[in-house]
Amino acid sequence: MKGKDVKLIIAAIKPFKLEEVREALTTIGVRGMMVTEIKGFGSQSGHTEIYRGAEYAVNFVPKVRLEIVVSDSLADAVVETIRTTAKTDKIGDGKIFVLDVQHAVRVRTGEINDDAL
Amino acid sequence: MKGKDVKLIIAAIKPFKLEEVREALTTIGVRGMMVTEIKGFGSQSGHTEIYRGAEYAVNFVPKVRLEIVVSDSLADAVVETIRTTAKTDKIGDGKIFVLDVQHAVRVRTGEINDDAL
Amino acid sequence: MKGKDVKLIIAAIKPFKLEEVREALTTIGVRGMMVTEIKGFGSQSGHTEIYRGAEYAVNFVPKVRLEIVVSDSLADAVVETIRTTAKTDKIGDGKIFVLDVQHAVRVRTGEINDDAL
Amino acid sequence: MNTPMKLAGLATLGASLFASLPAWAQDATAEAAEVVAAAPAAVDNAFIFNTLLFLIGGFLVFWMAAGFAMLEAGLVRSKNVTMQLTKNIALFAIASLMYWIVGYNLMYPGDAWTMTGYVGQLFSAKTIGGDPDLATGYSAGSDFFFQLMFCATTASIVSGTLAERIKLWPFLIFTVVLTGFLYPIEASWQWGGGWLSEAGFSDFAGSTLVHAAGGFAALSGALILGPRLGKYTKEGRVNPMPGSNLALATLGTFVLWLGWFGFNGASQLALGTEVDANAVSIIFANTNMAASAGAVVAMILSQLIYKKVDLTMVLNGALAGLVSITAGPLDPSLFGAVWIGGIGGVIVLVVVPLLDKLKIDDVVGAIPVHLVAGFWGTMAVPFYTDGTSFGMQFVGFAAIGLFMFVTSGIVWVVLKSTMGLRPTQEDEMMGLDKAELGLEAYPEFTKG
Amino acid sequence: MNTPMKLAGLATLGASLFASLPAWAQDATAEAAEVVAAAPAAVDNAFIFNTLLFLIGGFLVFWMAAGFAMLEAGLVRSKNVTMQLTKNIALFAIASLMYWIVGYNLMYPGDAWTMTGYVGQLFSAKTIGGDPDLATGYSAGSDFFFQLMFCATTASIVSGTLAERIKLWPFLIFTVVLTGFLYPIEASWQWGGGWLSEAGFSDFAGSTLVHAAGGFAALSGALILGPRLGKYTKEGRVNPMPGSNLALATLGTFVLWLGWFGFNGASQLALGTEVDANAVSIIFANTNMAASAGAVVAMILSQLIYKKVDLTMVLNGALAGLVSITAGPLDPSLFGAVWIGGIGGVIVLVVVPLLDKLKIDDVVGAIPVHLVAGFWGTMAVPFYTDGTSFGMQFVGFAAIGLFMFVTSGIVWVVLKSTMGLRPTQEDEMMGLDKAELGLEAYPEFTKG
Amino acid sequence: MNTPMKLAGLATLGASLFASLPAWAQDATAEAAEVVAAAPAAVDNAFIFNTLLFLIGGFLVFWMAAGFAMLEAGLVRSKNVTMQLTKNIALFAIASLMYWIVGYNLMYPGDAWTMTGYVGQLFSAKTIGGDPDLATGYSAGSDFFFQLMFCATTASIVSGTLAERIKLWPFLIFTVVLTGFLYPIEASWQWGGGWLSEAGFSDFAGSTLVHAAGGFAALSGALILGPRLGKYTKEGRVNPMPGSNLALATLGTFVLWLGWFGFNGASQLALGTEVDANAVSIIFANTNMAASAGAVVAMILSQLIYKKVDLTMVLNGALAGLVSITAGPLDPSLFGAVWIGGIGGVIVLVVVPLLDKLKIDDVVGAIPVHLVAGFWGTMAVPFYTDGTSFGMQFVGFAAIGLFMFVTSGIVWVVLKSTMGLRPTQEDEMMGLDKAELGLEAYPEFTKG
Ligand SMILES: Nc1ncnc2c1ncn2[C@@H]1O[C@H](COP(=O)(O)OP(=O)(O)O)[C@@H](O)[C@H]1O
Ligand SMILES: Nc1ncnc2c1ncn2[C@@H]1O[C@H](COP(=O)(O)OP(=O)(O)O)[C@@H](O)[C@H]1O
Ligand SMILES: Nc1ncnc2c1ncn2[C@@H]1O[C@H](COP(=O)(O)OP(=O)(O)O)[C@@H](O)[C@H]1O
Repeated sequence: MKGKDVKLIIAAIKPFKLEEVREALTTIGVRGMMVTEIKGFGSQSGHTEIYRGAEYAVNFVPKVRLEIVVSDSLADAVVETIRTTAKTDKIGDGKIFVLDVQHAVRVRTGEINDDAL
Repeated sequence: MKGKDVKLIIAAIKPFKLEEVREALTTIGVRGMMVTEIKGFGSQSGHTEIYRGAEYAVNFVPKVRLEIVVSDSLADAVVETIRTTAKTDKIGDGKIFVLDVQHAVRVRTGEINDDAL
Repeated sequence: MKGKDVKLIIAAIKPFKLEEVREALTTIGVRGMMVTEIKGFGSQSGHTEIYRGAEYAVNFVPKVRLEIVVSDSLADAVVETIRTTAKTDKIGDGKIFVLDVQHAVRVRTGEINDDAL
Repeated sequence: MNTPMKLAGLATLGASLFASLPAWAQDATAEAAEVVAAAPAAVDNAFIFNTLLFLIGGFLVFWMAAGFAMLEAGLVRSKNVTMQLTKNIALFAIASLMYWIVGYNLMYPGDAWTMTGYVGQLFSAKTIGGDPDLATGYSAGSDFFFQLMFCATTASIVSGTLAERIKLWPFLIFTVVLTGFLYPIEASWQWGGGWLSEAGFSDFAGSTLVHAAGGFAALSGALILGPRLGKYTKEGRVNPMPGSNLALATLGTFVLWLGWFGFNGASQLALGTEVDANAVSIIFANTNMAASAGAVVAMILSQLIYKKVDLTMVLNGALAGLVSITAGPLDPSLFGAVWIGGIGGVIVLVVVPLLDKLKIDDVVGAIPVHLVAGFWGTMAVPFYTDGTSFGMQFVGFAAIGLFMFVTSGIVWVVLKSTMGLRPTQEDEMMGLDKAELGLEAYPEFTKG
Repeated sequence: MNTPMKLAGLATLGASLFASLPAWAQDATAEAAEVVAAAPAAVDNAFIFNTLLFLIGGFLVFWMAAGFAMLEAGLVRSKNVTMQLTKNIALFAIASLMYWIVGYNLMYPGDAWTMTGYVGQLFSAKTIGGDPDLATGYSAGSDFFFQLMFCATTASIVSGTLAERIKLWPFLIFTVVLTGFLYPIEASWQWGGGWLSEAGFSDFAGSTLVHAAGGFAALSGALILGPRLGKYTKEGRVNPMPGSNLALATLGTFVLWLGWFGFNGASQLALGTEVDANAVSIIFANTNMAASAGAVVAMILSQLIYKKVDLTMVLNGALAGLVSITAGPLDPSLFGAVWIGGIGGVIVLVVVPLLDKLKIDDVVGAIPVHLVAGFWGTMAVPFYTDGTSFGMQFVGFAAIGLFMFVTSGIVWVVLKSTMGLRPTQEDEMMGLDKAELGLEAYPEFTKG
Repeated sequence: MNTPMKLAGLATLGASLFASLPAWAQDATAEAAEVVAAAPAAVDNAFIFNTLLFLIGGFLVFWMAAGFAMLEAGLVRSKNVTMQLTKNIALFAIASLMYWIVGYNLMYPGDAWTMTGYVGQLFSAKTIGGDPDLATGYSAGSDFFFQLMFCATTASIVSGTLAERIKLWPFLIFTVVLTGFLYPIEASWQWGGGWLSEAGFSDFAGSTLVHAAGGFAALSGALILGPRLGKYTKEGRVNPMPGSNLALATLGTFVLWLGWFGFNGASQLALGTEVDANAVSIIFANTNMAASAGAVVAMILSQLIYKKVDLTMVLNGALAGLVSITAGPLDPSLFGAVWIGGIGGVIVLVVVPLLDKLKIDDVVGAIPVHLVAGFWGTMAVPFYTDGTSFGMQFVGFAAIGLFMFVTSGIVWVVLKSTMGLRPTQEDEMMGLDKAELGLEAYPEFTKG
């Protein structure tokens, strides 16, 4: 029944895609998210740089990490939207992970779950 | 039975509330947490700024994100404490999310679950 | 059966251990992770500093937070590897938390779960 | 900055007077001369003062190169800071070399014009060694040192406008042409004793010859290069890209302000007489007044228009005030300097948004500050300087502007169609520091 | 910095001597004069040297404005950096305008006092144009340029103490009053030939007239404004708020140190004789010694007291050393400069924590550095300077201090009760950059 | 920078000429003298010009201390920035005090050598008060002020190489010995009129005496101290540790470049004659050319070798160009300055990676820039300066190098075996700012 199940969607995307993804998500009804700048490690990693004549491997690439909590009903749409908007077909586009949330609370009002989002 | 269930509590709050919340949580017995500076998107977002004569929308507001892992027994108290301390009754006070943790380990000792916290 | 269960492993470690841990994890087959710089609060915290003659307590210590999503089968090895590599036997070595992931998606290809990692 | 001829004249006058003394006095003078040869008093102190003015002015203008570097590094986004710093130090070094190899003699041909009044000596490197030539009234080395700094300043102006979206090498090649040929040629028209000076154009320290000239080179570049990716959205919205470090930008502005005392003050070209010393003093005071007025006016206007003070506008305002007074820093009263400089502040508040409307992307505001305020400064000269006319001032500005706009436009187009000016979209998005230089300015702070 | 009269005197003496020559020599002189008129030797080189000293000193003191800006920008938290930068460039620009419109003639009324010895000419703008007046011994423009910088310095001192919690406009309005009226009036008492100079007070370059004066204006402001939110907890704990950028703070200190050579050195007001040149040299060396001693003493004490060296204390120590020697930089031996400056370092280590005990929130340490070390420097003068007395030094300091504390206190109170001085608590918490200016200094680096 | 004797000589020559005038002229001269006594012309303007040169040169070289501070603060990792800033301001302050207490008279003993030609006066503090001594041709205070800056520069060179891994106090104690004894002794051999100057060694402004000397002190320190933790992996890989703030590093380079005009220019030691003024001008121009060539060559080579321009190499290149021309900035033509400086740029590109191969960890590149380019500059002198020989230049360089390497090596070893040089591994890993000073340079930006 409504408002019971809530999901946490974690996604790592390319920084310059942030704005586009945010707009796309807003249009499908996402009303909030948390954004963190992270260093990503993955298949894209590992090109080398030179500094003062010395080569070194760059293992981490800057990514942006999104955390979006939405009701179960919206979860798939969110995943789908991120997948399509963040996509550049180049390696390093990122990942999306979906987790269960036991419950959500809005600090200001104390509303829970769906109503908190 | 004791130490079996462990919860991860994720909260987004206003930066200047961090110290207050940390102290409040310590008093109820929280012994550790992870704090991340994030950009928050939500109903509070979207005021506009002017730079060199050009208007632009500020979609993200700085927030602080707390991650606290505690035993089930303490979880509700933590949520309650954050809710009351982080509250300013102004929009943008933040959210609290509770997730299940399968198990927790302390690197130094290898202790698990409750004992790891 | 294969690829069904996926885990999210969150670990807080000492910053200077990052490279070592990353290498160790690669050798056991981890192909990606998210790294965030965080401020950690725990038993290690709380030494005092002096600035212009005034004492103050430093409640947070810089830590690095790893998020690694792997298939169930690999999860224990990952936890074990982090535990052994991040260890310095000094207070503040950090924590490891394991959570369930409902499903994982690779943005570029749309592959899910195991194949997404 | 009038042509150096002036001083020579003065000195020879002196010599002739000497010669015209009654015979009987000659001996006396002879003895005197002998005594004098030993006593310091015999030294041509004016020569030393004039030379010293060039050296002090020169190192102050050199300092402006650092000011431009800091200002621009502070106003670009952090992902392009290393590139901006690299361009700024490289352009100065290139200007030094090019001005030596061709620039100086192309600008100051003396009587050896290739095309009288229009093009000086081509490909003749400047030499400064040997004994001092007293007739000129100053040391050749000090003059070269001082003039060189003006050439470099012109190039510094260009780098800011085109920041964040032009590759390193095409920019540097443009700098080679600009500092070796374009600037020296247009400057020779006035300061080299060319056709503009003949015609009665007046530009004391270079509102037109240096600042507007650099501004026009920047403008043609901006038009050909186009704006930064995402600066103007399809819906026609302007997308501001705030500077990454306003402390650096402010430092840069203070440095430029300081350097400007040398820029305008030493353009008096002489310190050897009480009148010259007094002139330099007036120029220092006026220069400071114009900058202050520009800053205050920009601050007040930005409060009135936007309901908040925009520091970057205040910085631009101070600089616009400086450029405005540069064409005639000697003749106006302090009050004159104030209102002339103040209008510079108005220009900033009007032209910065205007350029955005025209979708001309000028990252640091060099066009309002150097080109438009340079125009204003040039046109304001007749208010206080006798023997100048608005008409002639306009002609001079237009001629220089046209020449710089067209010639540099050609160079930009050639570079674009050969090696290309812009990095790939992905590189620009990633930032030139990582993409082209593989070196971030703040590797530990920024988060991509 | 003695009153300019001195030079005038010197020059006239010269003239009279001229007059007193035996008749027959006159002709000779006549001829000589003729020759001379052409030869540079005839020029009044002292006039040029004196003017040059003012110009060099002036641009060095100008540079101090940038030093204050960097020091303060580095010692405030990142959320208030844009505001601090804005205040610093704005206050300098305002000082320039106000000192021109009223300040200069209010400070140097000559014989045209409104209230003899106490208040100079009101509302008479300074003019500098026209031919040089040789009788004064220097160019009027250079003197104005130089004196103006001292006025601006006084204002710079105030901005640091009140940082992070005062709104832009009330601060700027205070600056208008300070630079247009308060500073010129108190400074006229000594440098304008007013009652203090009559009474035998001695303050060579302004330990009291500039530094302590600014310090008192800052102190009264700090008391009326109150500390930053959260600086002192209810339990009476001091909550340090570390500066956001110590590289800028250190740069600012080096800039101030450099500028101080002009501040003290050019306060000799003359370079035209060997004795003056020698004096300026001694001042340069002593100034450097005092700063070095202040830094070293502060470093050692901070190691002894806190078991670690606190860079911000070392920076303050160097500045306190500079302020300490400013009242009498000429007469002490190098050793004298060292111990006088060293005590400046002690002052910092003692007064900084003391202010915190008194809950007086001085963000950058301007009160220990400028007010207290200014007091010390003023009182130390009699150790080396004949004709000065501790009593008179104290009277002078007290008089200036009282005047500045009271008058600026009144201005602060008026501003507080009219437009208000402080931003809302929420704004202050958010930082003035975002709240009042809507512009962050490091938008990409800081994380709220 | 030749020995000050030179000027004295010149002045006395003048005096003698005076004396040697025919009797009848004497009276005339007498009268003349009288007139003259009143008119400014009678002043020994050369004395003032020479003094002014020292003062201007001195404050420009002072500015280099800030340049080193910014360059080094920009090239270390953010966790060691506060420490680097602390070392830089502290070493300057210490240099001032030590050079006063022992250094100056140890370096310029006049005829009072302790060991003729090798060791000057021990423990005799410098005094500068009293009336000017006209015979020397300049003010003693200005000379002390100027020379002191060179001593401080030598110490600044050391701090960069040893950054990020040496504790504060041992470094400062080394600075005490270096600035009080080591530098003054080796410098006295040449500039104090010691055995090297007798032998005909030539080092105009100090490629060897200042730069290589500092470089050798740094080298011995680097060898004894060892590289930073993790700089060289067991597998022998080099692990770059990019500088935290290239804007500061670039600013520092511009500051050094500016200061160098004073460093080389004022080393002419005289401005009182047209010839001297001309010489200073040539030096300014040559210095600028060498720096520009070094920067351009380094830029082009880094593009060719690494396929991308490395800004830090360009900065080092400019500095290497400056060091290269420092041994003989007067005699080469502009072309000479260009190729001599350009080779400085080559040195950087060759030596920086070479040191890494040798596992010598030179954080800011001070060894290639100051030691190796210093060697090159010293050896290049005979190409343009008569009366110099490659052999003698080599001998001089070798002698100074050996002395500095051995003596400073001894000091380092003593410090290591007593108080220890390095922080604990954990402290070094955490960064010296937190571990030793408990104060971060950018507390709000960096994330551990
Ligand atoms: N196993 C993983 N766990 C957590 N985050 C991951 C994992 N694998 C990849 N990521 C994140 O996704 C980003 C992109 O992954 P990468 O393998 O580089 O390219 P792609 O997504 O195209 O396969 C990485 O930079 C990292 O931030
Ligand atoms: N759906 C969501 N998922 C994750 N984080 C959210 C979500 N909604 C809001 N947040 C976080 O909570 C913060 C406050 O939410 P907001 O809607 O602005 O105000 P309020 O909490 O008062 O409703 C946001 O800045 C964001 O960081
Ligand atoms: N209950 C907790 N929830 C989340 N993170 C924690 C918790 N306790 C500790 N941490 C993280 O682990 C780090 C180390 O923990 P700490 O208690 O300081 O040392 P130790 O791990 O040796 O017990 C902390 O800095 C914090 O980042």
